Formats: sequence, structure tokens, C-alpha cells
Amino acid sequence: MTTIPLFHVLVLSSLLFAIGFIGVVARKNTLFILMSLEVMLNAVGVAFIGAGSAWQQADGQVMFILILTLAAAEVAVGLALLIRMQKKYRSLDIDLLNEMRG
Amino acid sequence: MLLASLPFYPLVSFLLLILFAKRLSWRLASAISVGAMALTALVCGLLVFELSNSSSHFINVDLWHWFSLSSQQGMAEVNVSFYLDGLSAVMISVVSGVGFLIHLFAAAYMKGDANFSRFMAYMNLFIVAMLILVLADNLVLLYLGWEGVGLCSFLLIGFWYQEQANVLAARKAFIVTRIGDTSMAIGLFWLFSSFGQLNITAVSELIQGVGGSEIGFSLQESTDIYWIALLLLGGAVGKSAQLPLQTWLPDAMAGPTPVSALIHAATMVTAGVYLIARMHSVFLFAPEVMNYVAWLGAITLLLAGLAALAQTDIKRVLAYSTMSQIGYMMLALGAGAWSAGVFHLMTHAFFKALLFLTAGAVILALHHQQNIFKMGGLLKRLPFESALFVVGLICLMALPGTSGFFSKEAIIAELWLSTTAGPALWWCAIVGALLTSIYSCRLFFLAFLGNERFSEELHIEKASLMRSALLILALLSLFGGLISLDFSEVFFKIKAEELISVNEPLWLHTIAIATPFVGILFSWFYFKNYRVDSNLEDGIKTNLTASKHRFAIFCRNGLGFDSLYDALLIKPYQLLAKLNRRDFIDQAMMSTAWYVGLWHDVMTMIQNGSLRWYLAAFGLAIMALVGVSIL
Amino acid sequence: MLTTAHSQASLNIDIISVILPQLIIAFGIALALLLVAWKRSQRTIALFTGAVMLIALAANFSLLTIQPTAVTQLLKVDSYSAFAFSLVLISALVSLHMSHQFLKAHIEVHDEYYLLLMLLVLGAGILVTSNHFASLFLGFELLSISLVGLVGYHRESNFSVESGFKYLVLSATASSFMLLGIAFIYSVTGNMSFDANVPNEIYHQQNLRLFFEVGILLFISGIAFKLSIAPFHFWTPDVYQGAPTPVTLLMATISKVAMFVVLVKCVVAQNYLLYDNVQLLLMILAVASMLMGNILALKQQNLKRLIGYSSIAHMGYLLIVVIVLSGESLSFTWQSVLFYLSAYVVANLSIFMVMAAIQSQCSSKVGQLLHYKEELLLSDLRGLFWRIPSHALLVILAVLSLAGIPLTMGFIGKFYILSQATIAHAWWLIVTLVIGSGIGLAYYLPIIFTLFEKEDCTEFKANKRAIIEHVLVYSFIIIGLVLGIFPDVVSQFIVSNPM
Amino acid sequence: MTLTFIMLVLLFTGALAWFSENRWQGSAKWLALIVLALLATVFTIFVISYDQPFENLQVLTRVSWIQTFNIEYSIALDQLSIVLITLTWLLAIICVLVSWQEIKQKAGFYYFNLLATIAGIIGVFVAVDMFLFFFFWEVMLLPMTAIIAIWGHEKRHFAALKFFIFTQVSSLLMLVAIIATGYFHLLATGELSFHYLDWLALDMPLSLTQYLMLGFFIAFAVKLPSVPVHSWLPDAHTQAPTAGSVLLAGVLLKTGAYGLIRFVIFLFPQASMQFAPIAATLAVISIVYGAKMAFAQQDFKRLVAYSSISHMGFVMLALFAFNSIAFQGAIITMIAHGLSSAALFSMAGMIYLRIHSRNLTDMGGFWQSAPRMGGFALAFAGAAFGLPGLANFIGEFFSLVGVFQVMPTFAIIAALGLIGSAIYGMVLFQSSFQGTAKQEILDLSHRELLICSSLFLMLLVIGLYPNLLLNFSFGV
Repeated sequence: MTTIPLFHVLVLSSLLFAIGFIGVVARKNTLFILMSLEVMLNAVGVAFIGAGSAWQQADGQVMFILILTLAAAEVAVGLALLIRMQKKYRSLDIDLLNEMRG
Repeated sequence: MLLASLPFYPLVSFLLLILFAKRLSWRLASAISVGAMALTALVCGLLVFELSNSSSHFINVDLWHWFSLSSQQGMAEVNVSFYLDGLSAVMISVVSGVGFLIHLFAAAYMKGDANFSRFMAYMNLFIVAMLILVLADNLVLLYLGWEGVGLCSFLLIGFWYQEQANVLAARKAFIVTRIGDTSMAIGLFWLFSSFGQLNITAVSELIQGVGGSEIGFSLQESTDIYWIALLLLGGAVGKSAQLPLQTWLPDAMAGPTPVSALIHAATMVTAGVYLIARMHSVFLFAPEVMNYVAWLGAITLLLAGLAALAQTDIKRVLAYSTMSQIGYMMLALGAGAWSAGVFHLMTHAFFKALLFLTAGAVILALHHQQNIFKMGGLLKRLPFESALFVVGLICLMALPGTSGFFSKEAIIAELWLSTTAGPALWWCAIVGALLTSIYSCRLFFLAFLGNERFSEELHIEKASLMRSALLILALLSLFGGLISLDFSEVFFKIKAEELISVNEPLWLHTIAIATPFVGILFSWFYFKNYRVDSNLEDGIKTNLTASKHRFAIFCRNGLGFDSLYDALLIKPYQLLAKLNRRDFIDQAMMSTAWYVGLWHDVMTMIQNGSLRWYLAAFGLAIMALVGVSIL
Repeated sequence: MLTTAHSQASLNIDIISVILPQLIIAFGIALALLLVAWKRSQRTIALFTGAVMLIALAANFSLLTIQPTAVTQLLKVDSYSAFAFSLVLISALVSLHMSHQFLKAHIEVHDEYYLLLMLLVLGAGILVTSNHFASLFLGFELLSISLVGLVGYHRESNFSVESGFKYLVLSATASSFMLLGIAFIYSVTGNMSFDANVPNEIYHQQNLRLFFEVGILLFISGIAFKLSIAPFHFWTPDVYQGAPTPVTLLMATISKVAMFVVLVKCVVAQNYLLYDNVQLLLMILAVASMLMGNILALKQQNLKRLIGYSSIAHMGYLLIVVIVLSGESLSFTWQSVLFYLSAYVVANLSIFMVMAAIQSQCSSKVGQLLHYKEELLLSDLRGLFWRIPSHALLVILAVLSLAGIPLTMGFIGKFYILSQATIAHAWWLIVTLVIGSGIGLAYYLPIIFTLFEKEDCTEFKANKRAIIEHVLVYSFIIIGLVLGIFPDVVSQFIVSNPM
Repeated sequence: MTLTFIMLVLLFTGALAWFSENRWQGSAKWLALIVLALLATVFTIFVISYDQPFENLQVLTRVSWIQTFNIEYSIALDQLSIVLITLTWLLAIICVLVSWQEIKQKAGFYYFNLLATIAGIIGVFVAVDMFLFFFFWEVMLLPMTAIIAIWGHEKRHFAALKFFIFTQVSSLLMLVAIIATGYFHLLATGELSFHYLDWLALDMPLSLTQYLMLGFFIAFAVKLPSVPVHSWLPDAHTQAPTAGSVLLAGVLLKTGAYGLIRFVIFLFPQASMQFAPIAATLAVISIVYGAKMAFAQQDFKRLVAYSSISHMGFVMLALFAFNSIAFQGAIITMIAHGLSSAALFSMAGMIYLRIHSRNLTDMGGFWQSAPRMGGFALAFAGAAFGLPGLANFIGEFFSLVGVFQVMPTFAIIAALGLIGSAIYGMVLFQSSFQGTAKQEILDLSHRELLICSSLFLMLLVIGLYPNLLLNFSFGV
């Protein structure tokens, strides 16, 4: 079987990551921002797994599992905040959150 | 020991007066101050006597060791110690004698004043400073006295400090003289750095030693001497109100009249002359500077005479005449006629003091009226004062027999043959004498002849104190010329070059003697309308006024020196000060703060609580850093 | 490899003793959960947490002089990490006291708050000892997630949501960037332990090398975000302002200490500084944050924001040490870093203590519910000196220490940094530091001036009841002064150990 | 040990005064006065009874302080520091006297700050370990800044901030120089040392010393102050309370001069020789510029402040002439300026107490109602423009004579400063005490009379018998 060269994996993951980041920046809706964060994290996961397989090590996968847990935790906290935001502002527009400045 | 004590009598009286200023009655205050002066005069007389029949030609006394300066040439001791020789003897006798008389006069003159004791205190302090100046055996101590008299003159000119005019006059006097003083100070530095000495006798011995010897001066040394002499001259010019620093003297007349008599006629203004005479050994080896001195004197003499012709204020006339007389002295010094110059200094002190005091009496009688066009006909009203004034004037004009005659003739006589003066300056002196006689006559006619141009009743002061002082001065100025001064020990002559056997033309003396009479004659006719009592011709009083001619006004304003300096120096300085009141360096410093504040505002703009912008910034920053690290 | 590491890691006693403090905290968390199940009471949980931390501190004390020992591949404990962890614990204790003051006013019980606090401490504990990217990542996330929880904790506050979201999203982004960086590094080196020596062949394969360098960059920027180093500092003032004061304190002290220590560890172990563009990068960061932090803090009226900005500047100063660090004087570097950090921590603790005191005093009870004083402006300090000299004195000391004036620890810290920079001839950094601290004075001094102002507007008087508070205040005054005048007391704890 | 004791007692007394003021009103000033007098006598006795001569530094205490950097707590005395400390005692007592009436509220804390400043200043004059020196150098600033910022006039915060930032930034440069020298010592001898005497023993390459010297020079030039870094001074002097100005002008500026002598000229001779032209130019500029600025001012204290710049210019010029006469001149000028400027500032304070204004346009004709005050004002103004017979004259004369032997041009330009000083002196005196009487003011009280007369007497004594100071060699 032919292994995919590491370089390609990394490029792919970077692209994914970039997409996720752009999503985070461009989206106004908080929910989508959280989702784009997930995209970023998973892009990183791809990179890890690729690297792990390239080095014939389990570390990559281990890291990916850790990342998944992190993602879960993050989303949990994020959603809690989201509900609070919905309560407080009756909207999920991220741009409402700029009372503190200067 | 007596010598050491000399300045302390007036000092003590000064302290007493200043400490118990208000609590002293007029009688007590005047007793203290005048008594102190009397004591000074007495001691001074004793000293002169002692000196005259002591074997050595000088008396020297150390009070205490002031400080010592070390240099390559060795240690230069600078002590507070007095040195009395012929020259300083003349000076102290003038200072204490004339000073005493003027104190006597002032005690009566200022009787009414609220701050009488303060006034007398300043007068005493002035005498102290003047004595120190004269007796100093080193230049630093001399400088101390020099500044001291400056300060006292400042205080006394501004004695009536409520009027802004007096205040400004005082300031002007102080600052203008200060300019001279500074140049003198630089002269001292130079002297020390090139000769390593500041003691007067030491310096002169040093210089004479080198200059008299075959080696002579190195080029360096001679240039040094040239500059030193020039800088000292600057100091002298400042104090003695010679060109170009003469402008303060006429304004100084703002002070009470005894002050003008004591400081601005008899003693302080002649300090410059004294300085040059003291340092003659330096000047002798700087013939160019001697020449400058002569020319300065001559020009001042003429210009001041010219200015005196146009004045309307009696005291200002006298002030300008003082200037021109000092011009004579300078001329003499420049010509190397040291003793003549000093002699004239003395006689001038006598008669000018007399003139001022009499003028003071007249002014007092006229309720502080100083404008001579508002006087006239005083000869009948104030015979005593007028008589004395006449005496003063004839001395000033140097009519034969008077003291002025002897001294002035002595000067003029030496000019022609002097290596540093010469015929041109001789002519200047003659013209000066002519001018002197003319403005004296003008003054006399205007003030004492002609019709009375004042309305209010005269207030005749018959204080015996005043009158006695005036009388003594009058006698002195009449017969002071008979005092013979012997400076053979003091002034060092360059040997080698003998009297050049160019016999001077015979007509010189005749001209010199005739000049004043010519002047009188001229003015007798020219100033006819001043002289004659116009009432005799027609009923109506012709009201005299000063000439409105532009040139006359120009002369009246001191030949425009004031406005010149004002435009050249004072205005620019003030302008500079005004422009830069906020200190542009400070502004520059604080502008950095402003700049930082600018950045603060910019960055705070970036710090706009929007989350998405923060994220974008995060990404941008990383991209930028990646770019940097890849490139 | 992790698996092998586990297998060979026989959990013998000395290993346990080495990581005892962290373990204590971990078990403490578990016990706390049980405790909650058993008895829900504000006091007990608070006391329990305090006890756990004290025990951990005590356990940690013995480690201060330990030789570096690796605990599996993941952790490596040495004296420096021990010192750092004790700093963390101390600040956690102070913040605990503050939080108790702050929370007990509310009706409902807040067990989870204390749990989060302990989790935070645990995360910090893992971070300071971590010797492997995996453990670093774990500690990092433990720290940040619990911090997010705490930041958004105060429900009544107007800013809780905003600051919570800001911190969540930004730190998530940052950590994912960091993770990407780690992934890149791993993909090039094939080993995630700090001790791994980088194989040279990466230099020969161009494309991978690029990834490697970008990886390092991303990794550093991720940490720089936590350290709020410019230009990743944007979140700092807002989150500082929005979070409850004790949490702000945690952010200002614990996360900074842990993050910086791990940064130094990693940079030292993998000696990234061999790559000159990393050095360049660090320099840019340092200069940027020194200047920006100070400039932004000017004219700042809100105290917390001001502290936030100043923290940016301080991290910038501290970064200098990392930049100029060199192999031979490693122990000196550690000494400088830790001393500066402890000075910084002490100063922050002092200021926040007073701030919390003022807040809890000034917040007015409205009915049963307490209306909490959100904004803490400079003007609230006005005339404090004439009312409660002790508190004002503490603030003065702290501010002077931050400004780096002699008589305080901050000056000694600055002295360390300047010495380092001078040895390394890093003149430009020195110049920037001088300029920065010059600008810094322009906002530090006004704080002191306001303390001295005549008129007193706030009704804040010293309340005699809070004994602990007073004890703390006085002890911190003494600590500040003594350590400022006799810094050896601290530096003797930071014993060097041969690497 | 005695000196340490003295400093500690000062601090302790400060604290005591602070607390006692809260108990008994007006106790602080008495406490401060008495303790200052006592300590001054203690110091004098100590100096007199000390067995070694003080021609060169006598190290009194040397104990290890911070092992990490091998920093020692080390203090020493020599004639220079003794003279300056004596001046400090004197002005300290004057300060207490001038603030007697002026400081009403928070008096206790005020005296604490005052005494702390004095302790710091003494520390600066005795410290020979450079770290210790820097320590005191900063510690002296803090209470001074507090004095300006709390008891100052309307723009006090700005002034205090400016003062502090200027000095702080410059002294950070000095700190860098100190560290650099210390580590050079490490390289040269193998051990780190911040001790002054060790450094004297060290011979450093000129290429290095010129930068180190610059670091020190900038700090001291700011403190001196010299153009172009002078601009903190007018604000600080103007805004500070009277005692603050007195202390600033009288002693704090002298610490700058002291630093120049001890840590620039003695420590880096060649470097400073090489630097001399620039320094002299700066000095001359400050002389003339200061005089000119002083003339432009409307504010009494501001005028005096600029005059201080001018005077300290003389000091710097004299110091960089490297000539023994000039050196003596510099030291006498330091003392004389300390006394005269202190006198003028206390005069300003007295006037302010009476008319609540520092503006010259609000003054005038005070001589009528306050002749004694006027007399003293004239005397002090005279001292300021170098009236012979007063101390300043001796100082300026020596300086200029010395400088003239080395660099005549500079001396001549500097002499122009004498004219300038006459001008501003006249403006100061005449516009406040002469002219038409704007209002009646009370004459000097006995306390004020004491202040003025003691200062004047000292000026006079030094002026007429300078050997009091000239007998010392000051380690040239």
C-alpha cells in the first residue's frame, strides 16, 4: 500500500485549519464560531494523525484523543455561555459583545 | 594699624544706622554718621601726615589672609590688606574729606526725609566700599570695593524707590557698570593666568622687571598685556562713565543731590581713573591701549560738552560736565601725564562737589525745581549760593588762579609732546575747554541772571551745617590748586627714551590760557537773551524755552546713545526673553510626551472590544510573524 | 513513546513523593466532589480547599532543593518547577480567601467554583512540571478551560458573558494554533518530549524545515497569547475587567507563572534559540509588548484594565531574559525568571487584595441580594492613604515594585534582567526597557498620587471584622519590604541544580 | 556605624513624628527640629573625634548585603562628603524652620518625608558600594516626590511626575552603566564587585569607559541640572512647598555635582577628559541660557530656579576644567549656591505666606512695609549675582580663574553669565521690593529673622574667610 507523504497531510491540515480560522473570524453567529473552532481543532487532529502514522508511532492518535476531549469540554463551556448570552441579549450576534474597550 | 582701622568707622556707623533705622532721631543719626566721617577724615589726615614724613614711600597693613591661588608661577596670596602710597593717599583724602563735607551737607539737606538714617547708612557704606577700593593692595579686594561702590550707588540712585523712574535709573546704572566690571574681571583672570599674580605692587614689579630689562617681553606676554590693559580699561570706562558706557550717568541724577555730589561727581566715577593710574605699569607697556584711553577721553570730553550745552536740567548739565572732566583725566592718563590726571581728579572733586551741592541748595530753595529755564535771576535772591556757584564755575572753566586752572593746564601742557597723545588730542582738549566755558556760562546766565521765571516763594535754607560745608569746599576749590602732589615714587617712568628735544611752539600756553575767556566772551553775546533781564526792555516777560532745533534735542538726549543701545541690545534681549518665556527646550522635551500620547490614542482605537477584530488581529499577527521569520 | 513510558514507570515511592503536591491536589478534587455530595456548605468547601492547598504547599516545600527527576516521560520535577508551583499555590490561597469574601455574600452555594479553582491549580502544577508536549497540552487546557469557567462565573455581572466568550473563543483559537504548532514540530522531529534532540536531517529537507519553523512560531505564539504578550494581548484588558477580581488575580498570577515557566523549560530544553529567526521573533514580541503595554496603560482609569496592560509590559521585560539566555548561565537565567515572577506575583497579590477589599466594602446590599461593585476606578482609591494607611501602603509598595523602584522586589527583578541583558550586550532591548519603564512611571505614579489626594469620596472605611484581611495586608507589607531589601531570602530558595 | 545609626534614627524619628502628630498637634516639628539638631551634633562629634584623616576615603562600614551579586553595605567618608553632609544638616534645620507655619495639614507625614529625604541624601553622600549608592539615590527621590505631590502648589502632580520621570529614566541609564562596570570587573578580576574602591583599582580601556562615563554623566547632568535636560527643575521648584524647594536647590542638586566629582571624574579620568569639551560647552550654555531664562520669568520661584541652572553651570564648567583652582571653585560654588538659593527660596516662601502669590507682578514696594525683609532680599540677590564679600563670589571667581587657565574662551563666555545674573538679580529685587507699594506686608518674624540672618552670616563668613573650605584638599 502506498503511504500518503507527510507533506501533503500537513498542507491539508493547514488548509482545513485556515478554513476553520476564517470561519471563526468571519462568522457573526456565536454558534457557528464554536463550530468553526471545532473545525480548527480537528484540522490539528488530522495533522497529528498524519505525523503519527508517518513516524509509526501511537503518539499521534493519543494526542488526537486528547484533542477530542478538549473539544468536548470547550463546547460544553461554550454552550453554557451561549445560553446565558441568549438569555441576556436575546441574540447570538457576537458583535454585541463589545461593551468593554479602550 | 591706624590704616587698618580706617574703613571701620563708617562701617560701624553704617551698622548702627541700619540696625536701629527707624528708632534713631534725626539728631542722633546725623551725629553718628557725620561723626564717623569726621573721625575718618581725621584719621586720614593723620595717615597722610605719617606717610609724608615716613622714610618708606608706602604703608602696608594686613588684616587677614583671604585666600591664595596656586598656579604654575607659584602661590599667589590674596589678602585683605591695605596699601597706602601717594596715589591712594590723595584718593582717601579726597574721599574722606569731600565725603565728610558732603555728609555734613546731606545731614541738613535730607533732614525732612522719612528714611533719613537709611540714607546716611548708605552714604557711610559707600565710603567704606570706596576706601576699600582705594586702599586695596590686590586687585580682588579692589574688585570687592569696586562692586561695593556700585551697589551703594545703585541703592542711593534708587533711594526714592517709589518712583519707577528712579528704580529704572538705578537698574540701568548698576547693569551698565556691571558690564564694565565683567570685562575688568576677565582682565583679572587674564592677568592671573599670564603673570600668576594679583597683588598690585607685585604685578607692577613683575612687569617692570621684565619690561625694563634687556630681554623685554615675549610676543605672547606683550599681547597678554595688551588685552589685559584693554579689559581693565573696559572696567574703568564703565565706572567712569566714559564712552561707550557713559549712558548711565545722566540718569543717575535721579538720586538725591548729595549722592550726585559724592558718588557721581567726586569719588566713585573717578574710580576708573584711579584704576588706570594704579595699574599704570600695565598700561605703560601697552602704548596702543594708552592711545585708546587718550582718544576715548578726548571723544567723551567733546561729546559730553556738546550734550551739556543742550541740557535743561541743572543737574544733568553738571553730570555731562563731570563726564567731560573725567574725559580730561582719561586724556591725561592716556598721554602718560599720570600726576596731572590725578591732580585734576582731586581738584575736580572739590569744585564739582561744590557745584552739585550749591545746585542742591538752589533746587531745595526752588522746591525741587531743576529746570534751568524755570529759574533765573537767582543772583539777587540767593546771593550766597550764587556766589559759591560762580566760584565752582570759574574753577570748572579753569580761569587762571583757580584749582581747575592748575590741573587742567598741567594736562594740556603734557599732551602735545606725549608719545601716546599728540597735537590732535591737544586740539581736542582746547575745544573741550572752549565748550566747558560756553556751557558754564549758559548755565550761569540761565539760572542766575535774567528775569525770574518761577512763581512760588523761595524757601531759604540757612542751615549753618550746609553753609559751612559749602564754604569749605569753595575754599578748597579756589586754593586746592596750590596743593603740590608728589608722585615721583608712585608712577614709574619708562627710562631709555629721553625727553625728545622737539621744543613745543610757544603759542600753546597762551592759547590754552586764553580759551576759557574766548568762550566767556562768545557766550556773553551769544546768550544775550538769557543774560539780560528782559523786563527792562518791555513790560511783558519773554518766556525762555529750550531750543527746539533737532540737533539740540539730539544733544539733549545724550547724542542718541541710549536709543542706540536700546535698539541694539536691550530690545533684542527682551524680545528673546519674551519669545522664549516657555523655554523651547522644555517644549521639545514635553513634545515627546505628547507623541507618546498620540500613540496611546492610536492603540486605544485598535483596542475596540470587538471579538472578531481581536481574532482577525491574532491571525494577522501570526501571518506577519510567519512572513518575517520566513523571509 | 507514551505506552512504553507507562510500562517502565514503576510507581515507586520516590516518584510519588516527587509529584506529591500535584497528586494531593488531584485527590483533593476527587474528595471535594465527594464532600459536595455529602454536605453542601460554603464554609466547609472553602476550608477544605484551603486545607488541601496548604498541605500541597507543605509537601511542595521539601521539593525546593530536589535534583531534577523525570516522572515518566511526561513530567520532570526540579527545584525550579517546585518553586514555581509554590508561587502558584500561594497565589491560589490568597485568591481563595478573596473569593470566599466575594462569594459568601451570595445566597446559593458555590462548590463548583472551588472545584474549578483546584482544577486550575492542578493544571498549573502539571504545566510547571511538564516535560512533554502532551503534558504541556493537558495542563494548558486544564488551566484555560477552568479559567473560562471562572471568568464567566459571576452571573449577575454585566460583563460575565462578554468576557467569558472573549476568553473562550480567543483561548480556544490560541490553543488550537499552539496545537497545530506542536503537530508540525512533532511531524518533523517525531518526538514530543522536550529532551528529544532535533535530528539534523530536517535541515536538508527544505519543505519540512519550513513546517518546523512555522511550528515553533505557532507554538510560541500560543503561549504568548496566554502570557498576553503583544501582539496577542488584545483579550487581556477586557477579560481582566470583566472577570471577578479573584479570578483576575488568578489570571494575572497563576497562568502567567505556569506559562512562563513552561515556555522557558521548552525553549531551554529544545534550545530553539539556535534558530536565529526564533530569536528575532522573540525580540519582536518583547519590544512590542514592552512598548505597547506601557503606552496603552497610559491615562487608564479602570484599575483592572491598567493592571492588565501593565502585565503585558512586564511579560515583555521578562521575555528579555529568555532572549538573552545562554547555555552556561542557565541557573542564573532561572534565578532571574523566578525572582522576577515572584516579585510580580507578590505585587499583584498586594494590589488585588486591596482592590477586593475596596470592592467588597463598596458593594452595597440591595435587599437580600448584594449589588456587587463591578467597575473599580482609579478614583475609588482617592484619599485612601488618610483613611486606611495600611492598605494604601500596600498599594504603594506594590505599585513601586511594579515600577521597579528600589526598596522593592520589583527593582531587584529589574536588576536581574538588566544584568542578563548587559552580559549579553543586548543594548537595544535595554534601551527599550528604559523607555518602557519611563513611560510606565507616567501611569504608576498617578495611582500613588490619587492615594494621597485630599478629599475622600468613597465611604470605604477599614472594617475591623476582617482579621484575616488585615493579617494578610500587614504580612504582605512586611514581605514586600523585607524581600525588597534582602532579596537573598528569596533567591536562596531558587537553588541551582546541575542540568 | 555611627552614620548608619544616624540614618536609622532619622527614619525612626520620621515615623515617630508621624504618629505623635496624630496624638498631639504640632509635636512633629519640634521632634524633627530637636532630633536634627542632636544628630547634627552627633555627626560633628563623630567626625572630629575620628582618628584617621579624611583626605581620602575612610571606609567606615563594610558588610555583605546581597550575596547573589556580591553587593556590600559599605559606607565611607571623606572631606567632600563631610562638607556636603554638613550643608545638608544645616539646610535640613532651615527646612524644618521654614515649614513651621507653612505646613498645616498632614504635618506628621510631611516631617516623615522630610526626614526620610534627608536620610536618603546623607546615604547618597556616604555610600561607596555602587548598588547602595543607587539605592539611596532612588530612595531619596521617593519622599521628595511625595513632598512635591502632596504639599505642593496647584500643578503639583504634573511637576512631581516630571521630576520623577526625568531622574528615574536617567538613573536607569546609570544603573546599566553600574551593572556593566560590575560585570567588567567580573571579567577582569574573576569576581563580581560593585565596590567603588575596587573599581578605582580597576583599569578599563578607554573604548569602554567613555560609554560607562556617559551613563553616569547623563544621570548626574539631569540632577545637576544642565541644559538640555534641565526642564524638570523649574516646574519642580515652582510647585514644591518652600522646604521642598530649599532641599531641592540646596542639596539635591548638589548630589548631582557630587556624583560628577566622585563617579565621573575620579572614576573615569581619561574618559571625562576626552569628554570635557562637550561638557564644558553644555555648562556654558546652561550658564548663559539659565541667566536669560531667569530674566524672562514672572514667577519668583521660577526665576530663582533658572538662576540655579545658571549657577550649577558654573560648577560643571569648573569641574570639567581639570584644574585645582577651578575644582575648589566648584565646591565653594556648590556650598554657596546651596545657601543662597535656599535663602532665596525661603524668601519666596515668606512672601507667599503673606500675599499668597509667587507672581512678581503682584509684588512691589514691599521695602516700605518690610525693610528687614528687603535688606535680606537684596543681600541674597546680591549673593546670587556674585557680589564680592559673599560666598558665591569666591566660588565663581575661583571657577573662572581656574577655567580661564585651561580654556579661556569658555571662561569669557561664562563671564557673560555675570552680567546676566546682575540683570535677573535686579529684576528680582526691584520688582518685588522697590517701585510703588502694591500692598502692606508684615516684616520678618523672629523665626524668619533667624533663618535669614543665619544663612546670610554663613554666606558672609565664607565670602570673607573662604579658608574654612579651602583648607580641605577634597582629594584632588
